Amino acid sequence: MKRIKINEQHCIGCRLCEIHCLVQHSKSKKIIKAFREERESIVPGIHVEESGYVSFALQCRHCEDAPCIEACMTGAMYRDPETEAVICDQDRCVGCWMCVMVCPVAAIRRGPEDQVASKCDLCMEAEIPVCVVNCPNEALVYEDDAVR
Amino acid sequence: MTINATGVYYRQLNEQIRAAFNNGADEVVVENVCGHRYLGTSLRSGRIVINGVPGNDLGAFMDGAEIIVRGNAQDGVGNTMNAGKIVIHGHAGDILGYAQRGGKIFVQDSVGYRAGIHMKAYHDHFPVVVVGGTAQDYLGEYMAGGILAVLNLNSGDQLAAGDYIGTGMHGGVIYLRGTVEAYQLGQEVGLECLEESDWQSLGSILGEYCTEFDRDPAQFCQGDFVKLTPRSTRPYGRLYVY
Amino acid sequence: MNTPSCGGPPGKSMNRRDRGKDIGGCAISGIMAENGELFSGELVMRSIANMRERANGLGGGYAAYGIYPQHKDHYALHVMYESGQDQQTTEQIIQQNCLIHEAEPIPTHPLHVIKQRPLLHRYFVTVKPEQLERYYDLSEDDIMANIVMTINTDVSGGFVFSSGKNMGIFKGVGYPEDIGQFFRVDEYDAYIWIAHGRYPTNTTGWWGGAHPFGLLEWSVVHNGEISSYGINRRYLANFGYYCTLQTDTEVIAYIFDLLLRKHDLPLEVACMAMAPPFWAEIERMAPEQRELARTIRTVYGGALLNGPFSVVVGHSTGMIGFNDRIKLRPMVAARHEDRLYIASEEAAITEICPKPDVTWHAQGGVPIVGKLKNGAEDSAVAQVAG
Amino acid sequence: MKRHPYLIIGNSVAAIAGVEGIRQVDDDTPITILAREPHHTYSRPLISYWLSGQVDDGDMFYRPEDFYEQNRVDVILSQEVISVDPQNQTVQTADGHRIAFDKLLIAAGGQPIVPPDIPGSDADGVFTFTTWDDARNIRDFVTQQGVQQAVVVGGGLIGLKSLEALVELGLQTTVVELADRILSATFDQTAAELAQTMLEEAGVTVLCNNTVAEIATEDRQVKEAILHTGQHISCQLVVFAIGVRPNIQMVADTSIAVDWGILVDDHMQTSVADVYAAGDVAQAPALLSDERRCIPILPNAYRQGCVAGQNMAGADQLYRGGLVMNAVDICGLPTISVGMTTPDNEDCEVLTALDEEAPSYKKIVLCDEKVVGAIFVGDIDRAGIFTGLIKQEIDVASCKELLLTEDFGVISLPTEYRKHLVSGMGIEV
Amino acid sequence: MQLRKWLVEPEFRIERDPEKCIQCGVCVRQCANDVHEYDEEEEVVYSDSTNCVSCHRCATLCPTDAISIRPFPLEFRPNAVWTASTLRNLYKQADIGGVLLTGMGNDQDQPMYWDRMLLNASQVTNPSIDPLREPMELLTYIGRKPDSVQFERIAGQPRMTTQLEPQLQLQVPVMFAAMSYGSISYNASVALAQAAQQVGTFANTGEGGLHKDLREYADHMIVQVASGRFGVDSDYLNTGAAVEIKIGQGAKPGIGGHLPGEKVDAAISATRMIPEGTDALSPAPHHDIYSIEDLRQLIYAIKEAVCYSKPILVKIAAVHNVSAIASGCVRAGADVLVIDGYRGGTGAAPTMVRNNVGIPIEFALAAVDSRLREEGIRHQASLIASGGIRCSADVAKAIALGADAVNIGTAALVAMGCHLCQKCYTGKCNWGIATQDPYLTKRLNPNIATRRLVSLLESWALEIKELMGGMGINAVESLRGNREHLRGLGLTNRELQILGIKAAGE
Repeated sequence: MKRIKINEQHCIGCRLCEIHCLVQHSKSKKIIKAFREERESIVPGIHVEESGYVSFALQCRHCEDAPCIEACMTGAMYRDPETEAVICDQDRCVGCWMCVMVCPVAAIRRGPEDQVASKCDLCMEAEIPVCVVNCPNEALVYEDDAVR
Repeated sequence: MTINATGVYYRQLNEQIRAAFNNGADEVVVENVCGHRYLGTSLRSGRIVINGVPGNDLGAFMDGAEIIVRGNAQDGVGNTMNAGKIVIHGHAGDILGYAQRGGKIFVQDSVGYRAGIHMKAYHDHFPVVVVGGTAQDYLGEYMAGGILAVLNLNSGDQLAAGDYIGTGMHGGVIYLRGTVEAYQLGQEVGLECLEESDWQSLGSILGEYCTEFDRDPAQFCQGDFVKLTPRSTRPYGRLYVY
Repeated sequence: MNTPSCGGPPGKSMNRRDRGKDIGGCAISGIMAENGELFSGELVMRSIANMRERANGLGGGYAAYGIYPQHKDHYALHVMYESGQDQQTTEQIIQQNCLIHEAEPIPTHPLHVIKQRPLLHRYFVTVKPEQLERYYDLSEDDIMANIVMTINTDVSGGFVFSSGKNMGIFKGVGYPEDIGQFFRVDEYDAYIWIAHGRYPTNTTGWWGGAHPFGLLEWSVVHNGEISSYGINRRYLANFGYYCTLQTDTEVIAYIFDLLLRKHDLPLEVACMAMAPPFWAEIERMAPEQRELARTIRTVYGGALLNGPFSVVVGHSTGMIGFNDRIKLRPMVAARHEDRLYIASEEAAITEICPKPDVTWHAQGGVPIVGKLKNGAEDSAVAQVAG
Repeated sequence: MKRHPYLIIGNSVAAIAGVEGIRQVDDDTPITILAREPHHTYSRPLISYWLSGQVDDGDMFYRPEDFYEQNRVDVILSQEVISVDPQNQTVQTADGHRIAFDKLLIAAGGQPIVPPDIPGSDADGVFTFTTWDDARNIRDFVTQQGVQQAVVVGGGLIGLKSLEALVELGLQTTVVELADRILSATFDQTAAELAQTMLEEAGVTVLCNNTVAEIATEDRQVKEAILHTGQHISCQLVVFAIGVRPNIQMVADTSIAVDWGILVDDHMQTSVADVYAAGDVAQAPALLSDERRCIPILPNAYRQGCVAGQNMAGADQLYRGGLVMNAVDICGLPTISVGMTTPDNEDCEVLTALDEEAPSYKKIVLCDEKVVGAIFVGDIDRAGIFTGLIKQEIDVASCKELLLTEDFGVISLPTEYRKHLVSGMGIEV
Repeated sequence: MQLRKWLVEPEFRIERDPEKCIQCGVCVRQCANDVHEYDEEEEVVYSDSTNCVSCHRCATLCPTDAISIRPFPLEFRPNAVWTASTLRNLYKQADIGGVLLTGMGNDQDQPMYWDRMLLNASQVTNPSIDPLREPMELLTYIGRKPDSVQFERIAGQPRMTTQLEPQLQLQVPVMFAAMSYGSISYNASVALAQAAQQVGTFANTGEGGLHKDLREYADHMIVQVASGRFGVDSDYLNTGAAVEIKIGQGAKPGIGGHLPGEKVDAAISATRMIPEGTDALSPAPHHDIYSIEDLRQLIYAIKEAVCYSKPILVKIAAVHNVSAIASGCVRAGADVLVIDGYRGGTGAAPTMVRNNVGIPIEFALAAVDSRLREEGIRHQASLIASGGIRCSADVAKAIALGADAVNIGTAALVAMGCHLCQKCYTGKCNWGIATQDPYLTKRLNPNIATRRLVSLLESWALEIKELMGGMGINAVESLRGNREHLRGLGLTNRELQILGIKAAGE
């Protein structure tokens, strides 16, 4: 499947990925409007971790044996048959946080108002995830894992 | 093995020497050397004994070999030398040990101008130059590491070195036997007495010098030497406006 | 000797100052008898006349090898003068350096279409022994070439347009067939004939600028333009060749002289230097050939002739037809028995040789070479003697 | 007799994982499921959400409606298996059928424990809380009888989830826990207190160090619960949530080895070849322990079922061992506990950070510089990292002082581990 | 402690469009000069223009294009003599004392001779060549060439006896100028090396030694030897494709280089073979070269060290009598001569030197090429022109003037992202190029930078081919030194004469 590869040594900590993730998952999809009106209600699916000069932007790894899918009691967490992405169906999520408990990279967050889980969906609506598109330093690369 | 340098151009002579070592020789004696340049360039091992006066850039970029000169040497001895040993049974010309990064150079008598310029140490590379006689001006300019010792053995009352000693020096240490006048020193150098640790490291070097040239180490005592060290590792740190 | 050999005053025909590099389209034709047989210039005149459309009347000329057997060890200097004064100055230079064995006006036939002709003289000379001694490091050819260079550089109204042994160049402003008639070319017999019809575009044409261009035994006729002229010229300057005529044909002759005579390169290698294979082709060659090609290209970059050209080069023992490496100018060749024909158009060959044994189109960068057979030169001379 | 290439007893998480595991290896051989309950596969843990009305019928199902067709599963509902004959490779159902199999997966789950010696425990109004039908019965009972008060026996996970639902239904509730704190199996005192406070703020009465001795009835109807200490608590409903026992009766007296549950090896195979067990019924290898244990939690059930299914279909998949862990949202307070949270080992190092205001509590248990257990109350966002560290047995000496900090993250971890996680595409867990 | 610089006004002003700013903080995180600051209490980003160097990093990365940077609008009273930059320099020096320092090349408004030379194109009589269809050759060999090729004839068959001296093969006649690891970041060094390898040209270590991880590109790297001899040993000389002796640099002829100790971190220390934290001092003269025969001595010392297997380059600054110097260098044994004009870039140069010393490369190149031809030794060394080559037309003109190839430094840096803020010497390059700060160096992803450099050279190659095609030339050797294809515009007779070209219209 196509996944986002993280190149830690290229991450410059600008957080444009977070910004564009938020915009992409906003209703308006307009950056200024999204920030003015929806900023509080969206949890980006990508988070930049920083320590000294080291940083990287981490989002769901869409694991092959995704522990979050195994741990999900409602079936809300599922693998999209087409893209193979791990997707959280927020309509079915009841917020039991089992997925949060088992995600080894802490890529699943308690979503808007702490009701349901929120995570990277690889920007189902875009051809290439916006974090990748907007990374100015190619610290995020969207590629087929056959390349691995 | 022995090579006669008479009538051989330096390029061919060097080829012969390299070939001799490549064919397994441990030592090559070169007779009738007279101005042949670049002897021992880049050599990693083996020993060259030179009878005569080798030309400039003796042992340039040398990387572990040993050269014994039974005679005087010209300019540029040990240019950018990395490792090895050069022993000169006589005097040497200018710019001895330029940018020398490692290895040792022992000169029985005096050396010319700019000896030890840009000498620098790095990790296990530690260059040493010992001059038995005196050194002319600009000794140890821009020196960044290693030991430069001038023993002033043959010259009576003369000062061990000329003027502008250690200009731009930012590492390493110079030991001079005898006195130094303040005007002789570059601005970047400080003058001190030797401490016990200095004497120890200098002592072993002097021992080696005495072994090479059959001298008596007992003639040296700590009090005869002064020590020159850089005042800063950043001599020109405040030269510019940012 | 002061009067032109035919009517009308000499005039601007010699003015070559401030000219840019000549640019032109042209017709070329060359015939060689490889067995050394001598034949009349009438043949080549017919051939070149066939391509009248390619010329515009502003230049025509011939080179002929084997025409002066009685002077075969003398340099035949063909010289044009603007004025008697120029002739005096020039002859002084010649006399200083050479023994003149014979001197005369070049025989011409008055022709009213030939206008503004210069004074035309020829001298059969050898370099003086004392000069040979003085310049012991130079060959007689070198000294002769220097003399020609000196005259052509220093004397503004004097111009040596032919300087080989047992050969001669005849050229001027006009259609080639008129020039041929003017110089009475049909009266000479040669084993190589090279002809040129000229179509200069940006100059009115001047006598010296007509083709063939010659230096010592070399003569060159040329169709096209050498885009690399600027560097070829500077490259040649490195070796003492100073291009005085601002014509790219000149550099071709010099390069031939340099590569073949001075550098002693094999003919094929010299051609390779002038029209080398592409690097991609070189990559595909067998190792030894690749090394040769790489070396030649690397060393002789300044001799590479770039731009569209086809040339026929004559020299004492042969004739070479030669194209730029991507063949931007036309060239056809044919053989019939011992004769080699090279021309811009096939018709120019069939005009004079209706049924050749073989006809082919030249390949870019690959020389067409005619060589005198062993002993042929002697037989050529013998024929005349006989 | 028709033989079933793959026969699965059970229809919950382990069974479904078994189907999915088989299908990862074998695309088309038919699979047969024998289910005791009459429902399409549904999520057991959701019953508390269903009971409280947070989830409706349609959302109860664990897999989409066409799951069985998509996976070519022949599902036989309401068919309880009463015994397994491993020698003849058959199972016997309650209604007398014998069904032959090539490979069998026992994913029969567990049975809630109801202490038989408590008087009144068979009265109307006494329930357990493990199946959808349990939840339906409770809801029907509450509605029909106008229940006002309820007592939940057991302050473990099921007890608390049922409590929460009952509170949602508007009942006045009391929880009675035998141990000195609620969630005693996974929580320490501090975490339990924070949780208890949340419960109490929601109106729940929490009684620890206590248990129900008797259920007083009237006309078979529950009237009150009488505690060990003599205290009487008026109630119309009692829910027993004191644990689950594996359903091992069906293999009793067979060559299939059992202990507390059915013993399986690290391929989830029982002591008999071609017979596998997974989920709450299985006693499988466990992380942080040398013994095999029953750890009846959903993620383990899934993994076990999946491993069993893959191996049944011919793969050679290893079960790396279960880990005790729980994520519970207690009246809006998220909590997560993983691994060994209250160490009995002296050598363990314990790091804690408590903020009672938030409230937030973090506890990390380290043994030999490796994390072996963790509790998170309130701020649980990064808990998964610790689960990973426990599973992967990562030496955290280099980042120990960062473990409890605010911005602890993947970035704080040893570079090699981080590379594996971050530069690698996927993570094998 | 940084003291307040009195009398020094900001040079630039940040303008933040409040309509657009979303307070996302990207600018705050991207500015190494601490110009932008996020006020957590007010949740607003403020900017302090005082330290702004107009590197455009913040503006480029701002997701809403909310930032623009303008020259500070406060102008001095117009004065053609005492210009703003003159005044600023005076204030600065009066404040702190010391030598004014600047980065990158000469930015003064002096004539650009490249722009006053025009290239030729063919019409009719000599057709243009279609570079899309016909082969167009840029391959260039750099190195010493013999006068002629020798043949021996065995049984009438010619056999070549000449063996060429070592040459460097360039697929495009453009190399990367010497830029040391230390003056530029590791990532920038990697990018240059990778791009050189991919394109088939050469990068140059500068005097900073060869990082061990760059050895895999060594056959596309020229290793440099300067007076400080940093990182120079026998291995280093033998690893590179060729060795360059640096005598001078166009940006600061007669001036050496100082890499301040704070930039000498572990990796640089290892590469330069000097202790961490010490200044790397590289004065202008080699202390073993005080005359031309000394240069010969060093050239041959290096030839001996590499057993005559690699070409030796000598790099000199374009100064007043450059042609005589060049001739001397060629006769001293240089196989390749690099001439660096006064517009050449640098990480740090004294401003007065940069702006006032040296001559334009155009003149130097023309004079040297002519001089070497006059002496008949032009073929003995290849000529590399460098110092302010900005575009493919500059390359074509340089080649037509007589260069075998050119070096590009600034253009390569710009391709990697440099915005010419001229503050290289501060070590705070916001583009991650001229810095060793690990937080900043990460900003230059070497793979992106490589790609951009490769694109640049490939596009230049295409353009040069187009230009050559227009001139009717299909091999670069026919453009090299072919001044017939150049005409001057707006030049004096004397300038035309030095350049050896005719005036436009001639």
